[in-house]
Amino acid sequence: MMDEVVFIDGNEAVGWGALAADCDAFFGYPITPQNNITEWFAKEYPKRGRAFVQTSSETASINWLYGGASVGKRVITSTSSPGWALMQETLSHMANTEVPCVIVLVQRGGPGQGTTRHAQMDYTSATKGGGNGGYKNIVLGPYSAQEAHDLVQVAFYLADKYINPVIVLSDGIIGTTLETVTLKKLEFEKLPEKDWALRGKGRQKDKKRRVLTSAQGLVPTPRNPSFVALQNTLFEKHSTMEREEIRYETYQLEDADLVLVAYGYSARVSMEAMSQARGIGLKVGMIRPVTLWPFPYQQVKEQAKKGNKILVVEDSLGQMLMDVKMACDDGTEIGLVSCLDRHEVMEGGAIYPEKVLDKIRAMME
Amino acid sequence: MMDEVVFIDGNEAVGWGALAADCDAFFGYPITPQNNITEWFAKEYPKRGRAFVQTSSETASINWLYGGASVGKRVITSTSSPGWALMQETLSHMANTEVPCVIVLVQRGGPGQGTTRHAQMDYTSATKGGGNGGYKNIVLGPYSAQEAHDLVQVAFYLADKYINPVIVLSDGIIGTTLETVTLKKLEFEKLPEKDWALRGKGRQKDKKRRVLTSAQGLVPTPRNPSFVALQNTLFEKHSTMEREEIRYETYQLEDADLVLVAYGYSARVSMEAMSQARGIGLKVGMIRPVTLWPFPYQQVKEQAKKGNKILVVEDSLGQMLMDVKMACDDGTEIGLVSCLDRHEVMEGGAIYPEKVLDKIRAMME
Amino acid sequence: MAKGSVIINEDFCLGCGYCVEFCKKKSLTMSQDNYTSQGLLQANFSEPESCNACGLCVIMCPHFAIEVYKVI
Amino acid sequence: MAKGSVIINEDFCLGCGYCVEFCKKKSLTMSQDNYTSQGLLQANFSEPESCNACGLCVIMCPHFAIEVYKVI
Amino acid sequence: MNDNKELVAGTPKIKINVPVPLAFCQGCQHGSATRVIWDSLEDLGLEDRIIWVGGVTCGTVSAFISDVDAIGPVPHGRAPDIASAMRRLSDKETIIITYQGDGDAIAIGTESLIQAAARAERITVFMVNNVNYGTTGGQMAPTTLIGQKTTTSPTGRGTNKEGFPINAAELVAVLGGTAYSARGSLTSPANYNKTKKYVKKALQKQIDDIGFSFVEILSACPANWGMPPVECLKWIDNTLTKQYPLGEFKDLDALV
Amino acid sequence: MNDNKELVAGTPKIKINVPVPLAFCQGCQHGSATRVIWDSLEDLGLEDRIIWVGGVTCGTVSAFISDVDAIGPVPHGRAPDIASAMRRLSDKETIIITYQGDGDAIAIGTESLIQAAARAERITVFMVNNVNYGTTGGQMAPTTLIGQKTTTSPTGRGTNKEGFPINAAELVAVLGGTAYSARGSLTSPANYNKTKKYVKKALQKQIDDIGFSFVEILSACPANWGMPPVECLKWIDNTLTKQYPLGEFKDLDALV
Amino acid sequence: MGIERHNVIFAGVGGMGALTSGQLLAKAAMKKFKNVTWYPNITTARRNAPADCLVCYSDTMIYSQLIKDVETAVVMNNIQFDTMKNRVKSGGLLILEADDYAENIERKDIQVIKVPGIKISSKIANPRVINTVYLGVYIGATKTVPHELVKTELEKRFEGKNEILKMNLEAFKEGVNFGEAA
Amino acid sequence: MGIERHNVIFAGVGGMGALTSGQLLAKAAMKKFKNVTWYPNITTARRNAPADCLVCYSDTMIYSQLIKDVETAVVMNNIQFDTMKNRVKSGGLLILEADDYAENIERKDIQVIKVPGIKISSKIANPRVINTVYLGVYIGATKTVPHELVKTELEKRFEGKNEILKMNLEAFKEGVNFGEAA
Ligand SMILES: Cc1ncc(C[n+]2csc(CCOP(=O)(O)OP(=O)(O)O)c2C)c(N)n1
Ligand SMILES: Cc1ncc(C[n+]2csc(CCOP(=O)(O)OP(=O)(O)O)c2C)c(N)n1
Ligand code: SF4
Ligand code: SF4
Ligand code: SF4
Ligand code: SF4
Repeated sequence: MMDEVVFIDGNEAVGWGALAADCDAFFGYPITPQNNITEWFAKEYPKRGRAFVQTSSETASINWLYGGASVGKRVITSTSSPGWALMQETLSHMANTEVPCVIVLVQRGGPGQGTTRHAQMDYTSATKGGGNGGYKNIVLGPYSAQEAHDLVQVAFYLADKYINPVIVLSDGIIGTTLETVTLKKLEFEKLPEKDWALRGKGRQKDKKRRVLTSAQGLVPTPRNPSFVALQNTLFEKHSTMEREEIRYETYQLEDADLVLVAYGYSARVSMEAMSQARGIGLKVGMIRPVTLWPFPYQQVKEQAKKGNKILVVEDSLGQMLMDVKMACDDGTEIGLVSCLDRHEVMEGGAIYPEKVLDKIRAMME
Repeated sequence: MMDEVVFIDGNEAVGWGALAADCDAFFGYPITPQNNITEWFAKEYPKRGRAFVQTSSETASINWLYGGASVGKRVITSTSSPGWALMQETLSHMANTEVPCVIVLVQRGGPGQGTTRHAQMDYTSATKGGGNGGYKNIVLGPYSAQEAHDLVQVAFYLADKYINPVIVLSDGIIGTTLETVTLKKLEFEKLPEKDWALRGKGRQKDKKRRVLTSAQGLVPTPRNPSFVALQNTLFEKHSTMEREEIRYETYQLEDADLVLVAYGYSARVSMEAMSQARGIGLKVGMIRPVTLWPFPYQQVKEQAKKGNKILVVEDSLGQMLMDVKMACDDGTEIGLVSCLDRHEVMEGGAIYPEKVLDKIRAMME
Repeated sequence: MAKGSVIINEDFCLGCGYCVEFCKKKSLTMSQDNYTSQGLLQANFSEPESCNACGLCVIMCPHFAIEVYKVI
Repeated sequence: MAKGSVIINEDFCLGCGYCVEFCKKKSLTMSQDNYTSQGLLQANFSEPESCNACGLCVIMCPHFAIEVYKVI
Repeated sequence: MNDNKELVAGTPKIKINVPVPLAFCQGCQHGSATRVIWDSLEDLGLEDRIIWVGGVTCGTVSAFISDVDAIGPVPHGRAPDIASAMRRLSDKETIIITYQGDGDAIAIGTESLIQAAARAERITVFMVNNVNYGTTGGQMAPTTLIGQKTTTSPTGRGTNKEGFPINAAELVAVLGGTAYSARGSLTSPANYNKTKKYVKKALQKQIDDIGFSFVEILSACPANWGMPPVECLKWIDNTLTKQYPLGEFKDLDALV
Repeated sequence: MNDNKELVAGTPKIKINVPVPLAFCQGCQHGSATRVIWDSLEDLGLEDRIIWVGGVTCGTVSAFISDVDAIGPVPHGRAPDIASAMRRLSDKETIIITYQGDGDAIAIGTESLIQAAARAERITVFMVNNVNYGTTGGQMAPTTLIGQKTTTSPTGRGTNKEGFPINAAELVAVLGGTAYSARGSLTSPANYNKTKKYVKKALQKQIDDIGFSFVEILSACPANWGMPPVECLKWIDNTLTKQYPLGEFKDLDALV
Repeated sequence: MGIERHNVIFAGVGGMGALTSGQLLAKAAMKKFKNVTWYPNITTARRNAPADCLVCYSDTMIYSQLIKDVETAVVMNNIQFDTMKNRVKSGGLLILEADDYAENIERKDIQVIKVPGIKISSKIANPRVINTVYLGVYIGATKTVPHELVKTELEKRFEGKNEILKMNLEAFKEGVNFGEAA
Repeated sequence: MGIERHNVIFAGVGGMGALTSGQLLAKAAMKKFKNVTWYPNITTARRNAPADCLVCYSDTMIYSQLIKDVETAVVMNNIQFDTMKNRVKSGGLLILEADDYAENIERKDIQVIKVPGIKISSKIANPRVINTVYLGVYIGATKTVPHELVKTELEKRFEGKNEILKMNLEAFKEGVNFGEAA
């Protein structure tokens, strides 16, 4: 499959990415707009001797991930917003137990049952909230099918590196747009063996039992003999991620007076608007966070400090906006193009480049 | 029961508060450290002709709330952190449907199964994250059994006023401390009748059917004919809450050089430390947010603008800290006393006033 | 025996053929040129003479496209 | 018939009485003065003579407090 | 309409007039399942005091086109919980029903359904069984037949990996709080009428305050079965009812 | 110890040595339920290739004191999901068991348990049934007897509001993927040994790759039943087994 | 236009094949252009409801697969007409069903081609091939993609279904002819 | 001390009654003080594990129900000794079991009362009343709450259980006597 160019959507790209990452199993439950991820795995995995199981619910899915991760396998699920909400308890368990997994969240309109179409309304629950206990997880936001394919591989690497869940935050537009994608296996640093995984005591190298628990600190574990020790471990882990794993792309910042900040599908829309703005002589640049957590605060802050205006584009009521505000001081002029700026009021409506350009002009002229 | 003084804990205070608010039903599932809330309702509600049902899970509980709210009744549940995580999907549904309820969350150590003891580790998921779709809900943080009793009543009022879920964010220490409480029924402005509630078409005043949906905007509803209309409604609702419902208390701010910010049990601990600090001549004041969302940004910002130092005290890895940082500019000196500062490393450990005082001294001397 | 008259709502009929299948009197047939906007052939009340207003086509129609009248 | 010897671990015995109840040989009794730290009376191997090392007390003890030996 | 014409059969009054066809595929029997409930409600005169809880299924739309108080889509699988709460907080005259799909009711909704049955909750659950997940495009359901191909069992459901179909009506009958459980189909006027009898009986159990009641309705999903509609009905009769026999599985006048 | 003494019965080797008594109340039979599993594992020689999945129950601690690979507490009620994933991703030699309470398995865990049984998942579920929620202080469980008082049914469980007890072993037996289902007690050496036979048989079904296996174990919870321990055993024999008869409910050599 | 960059919307109702036409075009365009995107716009109710797709193809990077004002809109059904008529940018092309829109289109800044799609398709076979007719018209009128490339895609799609392929090839040809003539 | 304000920890293991003693004290204190708090510190495993409670009573507002350095600690069992011995503030009082701690306590800045609690309670009835003995000692030694108020609470608690009440009243009296004499 290597280096083959195919025409697939951002959902199928997840499947190929997982395969390239040597993911052992997919466990998932149908939900629009990501059904063809599940269907991809149903079709492609069993014939390759890998595991596909359709679970009985998303609560089940995430628990299957927990089980699969505990025996040391690479496991993935995908879902959309309502299913994501159902995964919060066990996600939190996995963070406490310190086991890795990858969850692909193809966002749809919300809250609640919402629509079955695209949106970007789970940014906050993916990056800040979610389950109980204040754990953190890296969140990667692909803006194309190609990047979905690539970031799924990055996600597996980071999950194993930090022994922690990683979220790939896609959306209904990235997920359903067919695009040209080059399938390729990315290379990463070698990771240590999963010596902590369960396999039956007699199969452990040292013939000693392994114990995993989602109550680390309550039940003393080798790694964390006490509750405060666990909190220290988590804090250290979060701090390391914040220090080392920030990923982002910048575009035409050199001479920019206004900087767009956007991820996922709205990054695409924003780039189009940026190009149009440049076409009419407006000096617009852009920062595209690739890790939504940890967020590139420093990069945004630098732009704000320069006196540049910031325009956040996101298909929600303003969630990433909070991060941008945190990066900036009081004086910075921050604009927002939100889901209220969709060109069309029904569920299929989206933010179009034209709307972003309007707002750029309003802020710059 | 009116104006009786009793010696009860912050959990039972929830029960008496709900009764004073004329709450019709409690639906809940056992979990430490709030089991005696469930048990209180089991004992007190049926004999008063009100409904108590022990559900089969927290996922069930929140759906029972959804059903009860939909027929226009005042309904409450209580839980602790893992159960809270399981409620996110339906909570989001209720926000979209626009129905009211009260959820009492007695926080315990996390993440995951965590401990069965106190903590303050669900601040973020209660105030920012949680379910899908970026809805918001008012979050009230009692710091005593008395306030738990009072705020439950406030919660019902606000839930009905905004037709939106309201969270009472307690913790294992507030929940289990016995204190003297004056039982009293609080008075509120009269609320309109619940004309939207389901009761059988023939019982509606106008004999016309009522339809409730968690897919407002997908399915056109009288209130929100389109998805963007729904988003506008939610945005307006959130904005109104942010404008009108911020509650907080301040202590000795007049001459303060350092301002403590804390809620719940750590507010108690902080007040003790403040009093000790004043005793040795340190000018310490305090802001205690009562609504954790909407957060009193303005009040904190004012203190920061004055050049005061800020010390956040919370039994987590720093969650409210994020709100405080958002309120302050880069220059403000912000300190944190966190769960890493617990005096004792096992699950029973807590932040003691002495630790807060140490940090105050370190920042001021 | 009662005589019946069937009205098929062209906006609703999706041409599943259930009515035709269960009409014992063969009063209904699938049209060969009456398409829905999706390109589906619709049902026709082609043999009014045989219809006895039994109404079975109505309960078989999943799309609420049929009304049956007794001609008095 | 074999002769048995029962050792009751005082740190583990919580005095539930199951062993006493199911000892057919009446070799075990509840002590009247041997308390656990919770103030619970513990079991006693009071009639060693009658014990036949059947081991039933062991499988009835939920607290893993008993070991039975055959005296050779 | 016409003076010398008398309407003998048409659309139940309870159906709200909409200018477009319902959002069902050609030959989808969600419309018929809805009709059989509508007919029963009209017969029993319950329109004014019923609350309709719509699960997450292609048939959710039935909640919106019924001229009764309604809610839906409620969280996937959780309609029995919601209906139960309504039951506890409404007067005895109020009738609470749920309309669910098979995936909704007996996959993600297993706990909600089984527990409501055990609790003898005085509600009526209608489960429309089309042996797959229609809404999301025809994935395997817990009800999918052994050997049946779906988008997530592309080579046919095997028992070794995908396990065995769940017979919901029989399973629900096992629970102590169930007063009534039956399974019907809509493949002919005769079956339609038999199913209607089940539906009315189930509602009557609730009216009479006896216990939990449940009716499973086999329903064609031509879009995902990949067969022309009329063939679907034959497949139900000849194949599906082998796994899912029609009939009543429990019918009590009082719980024991 | 002593040269002229030979150990005939003691603590299973699989138990990890800890200096303090296990965190069980006086007379709690979680210890005995754990022992009966340990004894069986030792008899079958499975210590080296078993993974123990501990649910959320007073008996979670058994996972930690067993000298085998283990995980727990897993999310409440979800042990069968977790075990299933392990099953799919481990070799056939690996044996996966769950140790759950009745509240864990058949309240919040209903979906997880029923679906694993339907899927014929090659795992073994042990459900220790003490007819209440022990860990949280003795609340009503789905298994609580009619009339039984608990902290959340203070006047006794009534069928009208609280519904009927769920007989898990019989219910699980209904599912197509279940190869084995039984219920035992530990109220006497004889019952202990019978239960041990059930436990071994259940494990054997997994070893032989036949299907899902389940053993329900009745267990005394003196702390919450408010009876002295020895009385608890009598109450199990005389009262509890009326609702929960002991025996085997399904025992297949191959699934049909 | 400088660098070559195209975008077109195919609009119809569910089942009409607008999405299929777009995909056929996209796949054909891949042979000639470096970047292609195909974005489907379908409502939740995938039945009897509007469905359209937006195809972009270009030699430079396609920033946004979404764009409000398109070069060309192919509107196969009147349900979509009101939404689509304003999405064609000035100087663009609007292709629509002649039977549905006998009256004049107000906009004078765009080119309009009215296609008797129902008639053409019914003549060949039945209305089910109408989408292929429209695809032909688009190709014939714009010539942005060589029609052989599209033919190849049709052949791939209906491989083994000779009857249907034949109908579609004919429909496509008729469409191309109509488009070239327009 | 100025305004009257007290705090005390009762520490034991689960089942010993340390929490009960604290509650009895708290309820009695309510009759005399405006504000009272009782905070239980119990681990997850409520069996065989340390359990203690912290009681504060005061005429002014009690800011924190948690405090590290307490006026008095009543340590009924050696499991808790190591944790508690450093929590008594300078000038405070430590009450502990004589049988457990024959040796000397290092701290010289606090008052220490060693109680032969097991002996006293076993003499009266059995070790189950040991907590009441300790409550008596605390009251006898500190006199912060009149012993009649505590007696009233004991009577309420064991209402209808005459045998048990009698044992506890005696244990309490013995404790008070011991405390007063210390
Ligand atoms: C939590 C959640 N997960 C998944 C979905 C997506 N979803 C919608 S309907 C459906 C299945 C419906 O199947 P069934 O109940 O059999 O009804 P049918 O559509 O076949 O009538 C699913 C999985 C959802 N809405 N919510
Ligand atoms: C999501 C969640 N809800 C609730 C709890 C609290 N909880 C812990 S154990 C338990 C019930 C245990 O009862 P059972 O399964 O019968 O086992 P037992 O303790 O009686 O052995 C509950 C409700 C939890 N840990 N997680
Ligand atoms: S049953 Fe109804 S939808 Fe089907 S062909 Fe007849 S009239 Fe048309
Ligand atoms: S059975 Fe065990 S714990 Fe119970 S009394 Fe006997 S030795 Fe002690
Ligand atoms: S997908 Fe199936 S169930 Fe859904 S509307 Fe179409 S035919 Fe009906
Ligand atoms: S509460 Fe019951 S189940 Fe739990 S340890 Fe105590 S006796 Fe055992």
